[in-house]
Amino acid sequence: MYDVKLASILTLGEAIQEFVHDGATMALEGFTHLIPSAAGHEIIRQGRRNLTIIRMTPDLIYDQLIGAGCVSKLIFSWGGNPGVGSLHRLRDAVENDWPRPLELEENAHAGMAAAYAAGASNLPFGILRGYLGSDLPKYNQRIKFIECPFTGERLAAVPAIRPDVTIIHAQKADRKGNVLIWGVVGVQKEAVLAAQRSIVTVEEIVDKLDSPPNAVVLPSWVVSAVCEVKGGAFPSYAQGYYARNNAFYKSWDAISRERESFQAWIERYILGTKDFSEFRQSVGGAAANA
Amino acid sequence: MYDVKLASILTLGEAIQEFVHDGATMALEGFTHLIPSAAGHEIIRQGRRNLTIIRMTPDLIYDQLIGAGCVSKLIFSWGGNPGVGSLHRLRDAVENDWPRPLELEENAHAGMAAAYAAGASNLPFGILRGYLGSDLPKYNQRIKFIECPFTGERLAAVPAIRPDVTIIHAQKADRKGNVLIWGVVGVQKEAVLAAQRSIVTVEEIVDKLDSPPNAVVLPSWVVSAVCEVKGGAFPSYAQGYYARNNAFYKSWDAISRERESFQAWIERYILGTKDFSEFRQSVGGAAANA
Amino acid sequence: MPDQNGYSADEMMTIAAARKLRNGAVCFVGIGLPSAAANVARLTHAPDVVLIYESGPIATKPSVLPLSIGDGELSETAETVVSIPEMFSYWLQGGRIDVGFLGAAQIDRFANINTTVIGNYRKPKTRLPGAGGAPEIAASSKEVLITLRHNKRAFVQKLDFVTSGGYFNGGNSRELMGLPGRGPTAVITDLGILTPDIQTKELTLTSLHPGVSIQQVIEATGWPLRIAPDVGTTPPPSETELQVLRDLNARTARAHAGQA
Amino acid sequence: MPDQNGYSADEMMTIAAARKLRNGAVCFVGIGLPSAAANVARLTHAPDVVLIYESGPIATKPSVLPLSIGDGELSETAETVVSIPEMFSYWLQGGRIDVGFLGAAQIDRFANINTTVIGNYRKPKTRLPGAGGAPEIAASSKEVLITLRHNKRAFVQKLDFVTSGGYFNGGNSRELMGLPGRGPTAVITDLGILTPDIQTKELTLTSLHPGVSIQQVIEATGWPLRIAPDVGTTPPPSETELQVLRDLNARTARAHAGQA
Repeated sequence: MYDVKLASILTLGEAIQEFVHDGATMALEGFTHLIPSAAGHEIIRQGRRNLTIIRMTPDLIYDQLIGAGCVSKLIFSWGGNPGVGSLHRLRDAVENDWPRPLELEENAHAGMAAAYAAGASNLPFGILRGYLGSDLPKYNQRIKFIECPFTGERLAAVPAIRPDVTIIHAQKADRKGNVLIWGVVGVQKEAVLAAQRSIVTVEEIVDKLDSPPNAVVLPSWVVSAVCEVKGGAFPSYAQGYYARNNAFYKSWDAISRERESFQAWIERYILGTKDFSEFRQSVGGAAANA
Repeated sequence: MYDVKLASILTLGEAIQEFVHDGATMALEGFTHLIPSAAGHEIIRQGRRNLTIIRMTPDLIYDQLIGAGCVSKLIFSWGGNPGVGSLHRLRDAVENDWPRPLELEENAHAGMAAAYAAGASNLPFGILRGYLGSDLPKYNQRIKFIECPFTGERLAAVPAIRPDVTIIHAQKADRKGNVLIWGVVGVQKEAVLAAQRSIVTVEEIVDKLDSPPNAVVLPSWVVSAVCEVKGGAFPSYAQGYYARNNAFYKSWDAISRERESFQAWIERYILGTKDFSEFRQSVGGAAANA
Repeated sequence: MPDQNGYSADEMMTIAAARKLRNGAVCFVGIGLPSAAANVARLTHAPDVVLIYESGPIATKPSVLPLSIGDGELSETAETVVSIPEMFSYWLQGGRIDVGFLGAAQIDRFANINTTVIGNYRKPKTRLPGAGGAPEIAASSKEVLITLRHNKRAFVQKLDFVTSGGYFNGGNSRELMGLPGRGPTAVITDLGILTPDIQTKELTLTSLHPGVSIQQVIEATGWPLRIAPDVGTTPPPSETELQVLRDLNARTARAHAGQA
Repeated sequence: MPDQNGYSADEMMTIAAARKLRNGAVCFVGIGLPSAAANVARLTHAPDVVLIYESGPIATKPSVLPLSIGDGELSETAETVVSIPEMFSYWLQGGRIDVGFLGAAQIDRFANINTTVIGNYRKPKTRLPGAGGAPEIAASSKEVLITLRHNKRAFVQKLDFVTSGGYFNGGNSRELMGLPGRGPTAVITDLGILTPDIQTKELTLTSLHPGVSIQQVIEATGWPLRIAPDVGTTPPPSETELQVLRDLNARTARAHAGQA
């Protein structure tokens, strides 16, 4: 009745092929740290369409997915190029429907965190003291308010997030597919546990995790696939492996500002490369050092 | 307007004197690991009365508090001598009102965990898929059921636990009063954050915590007092310091079975000693090794 | 103590319970008999079983049986240790558990269990430890295994208190109450194995341990026990199974002698 | 760029904002201007201030300013790093934050702020990053400090979108809505400092930075600005404050040059 349901060790191409389908609801989580950039690129390369993408802090990789036409809906709570400015592809989609209309489901961080935690907990909703006096509930009908059955207080209620597939990047996995994350761990554990399927790209696969006590470990049996992708969070960082490439974040502003320069970049660096390793070589020194 | 609100470094006697008052609602948490035994003894020594004591897993130290007449109400979800059997003083209070009647507010672990988490989160209640078909809600009117505003599902709702004071034992603190815990960390963080005041007894106070990434740390400014009490979890254990004294747990069965032997033990080892260090000497080798 | 078979009834019970736990299952382990059975499974046919204890250890591989649910041995040999709120919300309620492995003080014909009180709740004859994690383990695990010793004090016509739900009044009453998991799939005792009838969900004797008679089981059960038409015989413990269990118990006894 | 005073308006703003953060306060820090001010405070008069960023670091002591809210520098120098759900539930909502330190794209006379959209939400002129943690930082922190540059695009008669609540319509409207914290206590700009009137809660100019005229501030404000009868002058940056800020900015610029 039960098989040993360990994660499959796959190439990233295989994992995206198997677990990310057109029309899927998908979370690529990462809170400025450990952003699954390689996975985002591979989704563009494989030409997925009509995705609903979820993330608290959509940044460059979501800008790329949106600009490349993969996305029909974005569920989020803060969308920007951190420390730099706007996401021009996100703005162009919202403001001008280019390359296609983008539906927004907008939240605040506290609400999304509660919704992910509810998903991981197999609860249909989460509660928070949130959205008090904010206009957000006027535009997001999925934010409701309930009364505490004990005190009568009014609290916000948000429906659980349950993605079809969650993808995260982590520092390492062992050969069985157990995953270890440290540093800014964001909402990654919740995003994986809330999802039907999950892919974890890692900096390296090692014989033994050597995790400290009470570490953030995702056991192999809650992960569908583990893919070794060295530098796979570039231009984000992987604590203990490489630093954030702030220069690339800044350069993205110019690349993404115009449709033409964006499309040329996607053609050249994503569609024109066969995988993340080739991308890193083609994009040059910055990525190569990751 | 703000002072630097660091924890005070006090003796345990001083901390109990200052923060535990007659009639208080108090949680001494610890899930078989790091049980704040020294603090429990000191409360008996100082003769507190009419306490409402909260704990998921009341064991020897709550048996002692109950038998010593300190307690009027117990809020709990599993009460026993782990691996040994009953808590005879708890049973005698429930079955025979000795030494005084004991009101029970009984829960399941999942409900108490949700209630502590709600307390730590400053929410008036927590929700869970819990108590389905159990008789517990018939006897605990504070367990209610609510409907999910999105799916209509029926879920249990439990009121937040907000103790007047929480006491825990931890491995170490630094000189500012920042506390580090590892191993079985139970519900201790939540119990401290849910409380108005908190006391943490520690194995040692060190210059530097040297905590691993993402460790369970309670910052000094959420703790009222830190007290160095070497071996303070005896007969429970402190991972990295000493093992569980299973022999003492077994011997408690005989000590506590009869009122007379229990009272003699309390007189001799608790009321007859001035502090935990003297208790450890008087109770002999087992405690001395802790 | 081994009897004339060369093994004791308790040993047969633990080994029969261990066999029910398949390799690769994620098992939420109760302390006591379930913990012994789960670890025997791990040390014999199910090396990849994932053992989780409610105190927080995930994928623990203790070399001795824990006396308490949160022994240091459990956390030291685990892949990680999570907090209690996380254990109950993300792991148990989250639907990550294949098998909940429980003991009980009392059980009824529909595998509902009582670990709370004997007699009246307000004026009990015996106050038991209480629910602990059991109600939600019984509700949320994909299936439940129960192991306890077989006698009329334990196998009762009517529970004094329903701590944790099995099949309630039988039939589809569990589904109607909305419990996520499918419920108990076997009750393993020192006399035999009971499994729920596929329709009525009433516990039915389906296997007798070697040397035990149907009459013995009927007499140890507080309700008119249903017997399967094709009741089988539990294979006796293998030499390996016995050896593993006895070694485990011997290591455990040495470790728990304590420091007195 | 330093002007004729020997310091720039932005430097004055950051230092004036830093001074509002008292030693020992637990501060939930927004990225950008608030982060600069909070770290200047920590490096000058408030060595025991506890800085928390929404990405998880608690009691972080970065040697350079983070470019993103979750830079490695923040987690490496923190006492611990918690998950996002824990940060928002146990720490912010839990009532552990003394001061929420926020920036804004737009602000109104009652210190409500907009970081969501300029123009119509459905068909925006400018789509801004959105709420992030701000609505609950503004609601749950015991008090809120806001810092932003002073001009008519930012200081508007009516917000296009209320992302995070200040005093709503003034008076006791914040209390009536049940927000736990007391709300914004100061708005620090590059021209001066505004504080809410004790009764009406309307922002009132209470301090002018050196060399700035009341008229300048009025002209940079999109509503008829109230001026305190006893409007003061902000003490200019001390040599130490300027040195600390400039060193911090220089270290930051070097660190963020990146690896291109």
